[in-house]
Amino acid sequence: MALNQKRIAPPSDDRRWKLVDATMRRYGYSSQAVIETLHTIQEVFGNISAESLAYVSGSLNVPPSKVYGVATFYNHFNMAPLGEHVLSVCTGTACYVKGSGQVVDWIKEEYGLEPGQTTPDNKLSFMVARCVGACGLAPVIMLDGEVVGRLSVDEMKKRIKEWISYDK
Amino acid sequence: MTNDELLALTEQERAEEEKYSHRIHICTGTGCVSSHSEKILETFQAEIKARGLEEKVKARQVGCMGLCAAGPIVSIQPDGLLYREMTPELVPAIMDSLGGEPFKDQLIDTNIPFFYRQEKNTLENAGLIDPERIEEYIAVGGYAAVVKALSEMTPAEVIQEVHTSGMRGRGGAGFKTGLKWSLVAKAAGDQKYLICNADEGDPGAFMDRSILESDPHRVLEGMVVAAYAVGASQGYIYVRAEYPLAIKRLKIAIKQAEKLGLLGQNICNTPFNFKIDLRLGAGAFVCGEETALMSSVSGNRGTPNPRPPFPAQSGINNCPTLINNVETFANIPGIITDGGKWFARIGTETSKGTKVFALTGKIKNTGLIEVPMGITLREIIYDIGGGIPDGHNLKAVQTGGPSGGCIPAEYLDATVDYESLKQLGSMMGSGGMIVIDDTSNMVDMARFFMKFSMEESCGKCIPCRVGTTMLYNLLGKFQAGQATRWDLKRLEELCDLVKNTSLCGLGQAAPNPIISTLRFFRQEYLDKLIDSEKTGETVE
Amino acid sequence: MNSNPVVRSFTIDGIQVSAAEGETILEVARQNDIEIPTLCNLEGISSTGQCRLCMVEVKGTNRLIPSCATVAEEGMEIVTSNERIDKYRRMIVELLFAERNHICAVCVANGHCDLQAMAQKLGVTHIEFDYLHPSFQVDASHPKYEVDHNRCILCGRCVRVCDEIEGAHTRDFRNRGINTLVITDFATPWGESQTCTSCGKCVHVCPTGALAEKGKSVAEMQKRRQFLPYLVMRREGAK
Amino acid sequence: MTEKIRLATIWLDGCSGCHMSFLDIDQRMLELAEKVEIVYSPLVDAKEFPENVDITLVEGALGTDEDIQKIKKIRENTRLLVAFGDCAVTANIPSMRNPFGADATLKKVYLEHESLNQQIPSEGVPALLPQALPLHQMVKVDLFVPGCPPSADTIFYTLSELIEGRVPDLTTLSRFGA
Repeated sequence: MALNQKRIAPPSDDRRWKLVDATMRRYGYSSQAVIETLHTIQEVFGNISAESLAYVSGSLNVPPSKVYGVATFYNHFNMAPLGEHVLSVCTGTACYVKGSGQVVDWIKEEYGLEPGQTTPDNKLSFMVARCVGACGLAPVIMLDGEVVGRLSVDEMKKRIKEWISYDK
Repeated sequence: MTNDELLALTEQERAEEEKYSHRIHICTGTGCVSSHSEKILETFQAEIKARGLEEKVKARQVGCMGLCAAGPIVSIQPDGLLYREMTPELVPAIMDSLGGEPFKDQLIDTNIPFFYRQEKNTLENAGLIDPERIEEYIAVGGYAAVVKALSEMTPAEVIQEVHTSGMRGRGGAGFKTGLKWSLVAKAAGDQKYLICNADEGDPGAFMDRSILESDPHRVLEGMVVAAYAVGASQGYIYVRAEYPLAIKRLKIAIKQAEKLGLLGQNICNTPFNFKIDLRLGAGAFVCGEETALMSSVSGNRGTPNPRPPFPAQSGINNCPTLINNVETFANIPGIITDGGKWFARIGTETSKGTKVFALTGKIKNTGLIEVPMGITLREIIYDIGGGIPDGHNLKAVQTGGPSGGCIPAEYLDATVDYESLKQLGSMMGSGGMIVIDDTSNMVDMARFFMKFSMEESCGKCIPCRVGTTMLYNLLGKFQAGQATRWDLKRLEELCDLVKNTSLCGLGQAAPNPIISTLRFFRQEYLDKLIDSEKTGETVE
Repeated sequence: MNSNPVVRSFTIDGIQVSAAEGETILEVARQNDIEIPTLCNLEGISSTGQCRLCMVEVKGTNRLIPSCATVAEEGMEIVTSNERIDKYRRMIVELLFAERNHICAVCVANGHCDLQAMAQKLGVTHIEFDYLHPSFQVDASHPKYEVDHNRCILCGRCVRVCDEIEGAHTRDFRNRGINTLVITDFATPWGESQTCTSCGKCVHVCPTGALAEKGKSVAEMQKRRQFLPYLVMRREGAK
Repeated sequence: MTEKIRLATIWLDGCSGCHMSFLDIDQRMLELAEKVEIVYSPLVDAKEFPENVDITLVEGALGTDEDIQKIKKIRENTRLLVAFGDCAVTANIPSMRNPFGADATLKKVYLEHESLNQQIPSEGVPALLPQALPLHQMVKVDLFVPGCPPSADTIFYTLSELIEGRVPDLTTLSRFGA
């Protein structure tokens, strides 16, 4: 079974691959470590690129289609890089009851973005979150990770407008 | 670690505590952190230093105190004062008030039902101890259950105690915990696994997250006891990657417990070994289902498999595997230290103990509560929750998340236990409780949940993959006023199909939000039919 | 192995049958020429219980179980068909037709398709659900074969035969839910796959016209599955 | 002599193949003619869809707003409405445009694939529906006869049974696509 025990080289000499290697090493290059390795990749690179999938597949000896299947199964992993700024709306039930659905619809209309999309100039990504766990502050949005909550739908729209125009 | 060593540590920690005349507790649960409670903690620490009070006053981070709607929350011990909506600017005023009159403006009246109607068990330490220090957990009696189980009890006796407690799984379905443990204990195999399911995916529920953030050692302790009882040597905590704070605190807790010999090799100087690793979930609700969770823990797509075989017979690496939810494990230490009978005294005939709920939606006191089983929905909503804000009326209570149902206002006196919620077409679920007022339409609610189930369907079996999509589309027809009576009939038939033929619990429960709203709010569906369809009851 | 094999007696549709240790209800039914419909199951590759067509009722329980993934138990009374089960099966087939663009009239597998035959057998004369009409590209990059996702029912036979019999694991699923799609490698065009051995097993186990040999016209794609039992036998013999 | 059964046939968004197959019943047409009167059909002269029709065979999907008007009128005036062939039953070939939508289809056909006189016809032709639909998505259908086309034998059997007042069992005789 000692076929191909040689480790393949990382896609580039970017030092961040060392962190990816460290994760794989910690799991003994087990084929079960696909998800943990993808977590590390996303954490250090921000997204999961095609070359990183090939690297995981080659390093852990997991078939390409399987790695790809795992990476696309889970919501948390994004293949495309996100825009400079990320606007995220919580669509958990508590937020929904307090009007987050209206905020989502408004963003779609106002900025022409569907959840998961990024503007062509790569400035803004629009995401929806399942539940950020700040239900006490519902409805909740996140502007570049900063939680904004306890606002009415109209106040929320105003806040988003301000935040977006501030950048431009 | 022996009992004496545990006691010595407790003494030492308590003596340390008593040095301070005041201890300032700042909530650092996710809700309060979102409103910058860490900044408040820093400000307090700086202020204490500036005033030269380091020897007398201590400011520290604690877990969730429950009243998330009023966060960030700060409490002053030993006075037991609670302050709402704190800001760094208010810190000097609070400092001035120490030892004198409380600072009235932000004071929370603790003599309200929100506090005295609760019965805290799994949350007893939340808001009182620093979750990142094992010493504080030990000082309030932590890890006594591990020491007791390992030094005084046989695995069979541990399981017997859990049987006696009458405890049922807190993840949703309510399977008897003692029975589950004994199945794994009896299963043949040298290698056994244990998994703590912390993949809380129910949108609008944050019970498990709060427990992990507020008292992570409690969960580890429950896991060690369980591992001893069933003979598992490897444990996993499958926790959502979206819970960074819980992950951080679990990592710290595992290290600390290993260092004190409460986890790892030769726990408490006995031959018992048990290791815990974290596995990060990556955003898939279906992974709350046991077989899907195991697929995911093994690094695969989180798709479920038919049961039998059950995890207790063949789980991780085809070995017997025990899977319990966070809150279930968090209940174990109390059952071991105080006995199954102590636990069984709370609750109803068939539902024992307390249950944690995330109370959210159109309710005044949003937050995390723990109540005895058997309490009525009315007590939860009007006493603890403080009723419906803005002069609106209660319409329904949603429990069980996307797998549960909406209980209409007329059933408010129903008790909260596994059977009665099920009878009302809902379920206990993991503990999300969302209050809906008269501004919400129930068809919209049903479609909201159906969108969730559709997007979370793994796609493996046809009824769930295509059926949830069709249900979602059909509800869209209702929303748009385009539905006919024929569509209504199709909707009901499809609910029946998806419920009875889907492969796993996600699919089987996915139609529940529709079934329950059709049962109690049928008129709202009829109101949305195409005008010509509204009259006449028969469908050809 | 067990020198004293356990034999389990039970009934299927009232017929007394017996199963060896570990045999599924579906396997026993087939041995006794009792037909239970299925689209994902295929003798020789593993059972996953995903199409839900082989659901049968355990008499007196009202509970449906997948016969392909349930081991027979002593004394069970299995009902393979009744009004309720038949209705569910028809609805499941309807869901499949509504999910993608199965246009039998212009399909290479017309007349040789398990889905088409299943619809006819179950009496599905029309689809009562609104069609979803998704849009898919045909991947014809492979020199010998092509894949048309419009015809795919996501049964996973191709994925399993490639993994379990050929050992290449060229195929898997991407995404999830209604967006699930069978892929080769990193969702690479089939012709560019580094792992595909071009053995063609996937094409022949495919129940519909989703996987086909190139150059076949409407109704010309007959599937050959004779190789499967032989390969399974060889593989098991080698153990 | 008892009154003859009033039969209509119509061809909507389809290729007329089902009608061709109908004609393939050959001399059996004479047998039918003894029992039925064809009151409306591409095969006869009537211009308006008549009232009080017993059986209507509808070939083709609903592709345009005109088809919708027609099928509604047919439904109002027909006792037994038969979805005749795959286009009527499933929208079949006409539905192949559905994944792309009406606009893209028109552009492709009349602009991109046309070198002379590129324009989308708008006068004197009915507007294309966004999607081609099977009949039963618009009106109640009493019998479905799948097949592309249903064979002459199937058609003859179906009509014979309907004339006799029986519901034909088509399980072994017809299926999608053939």
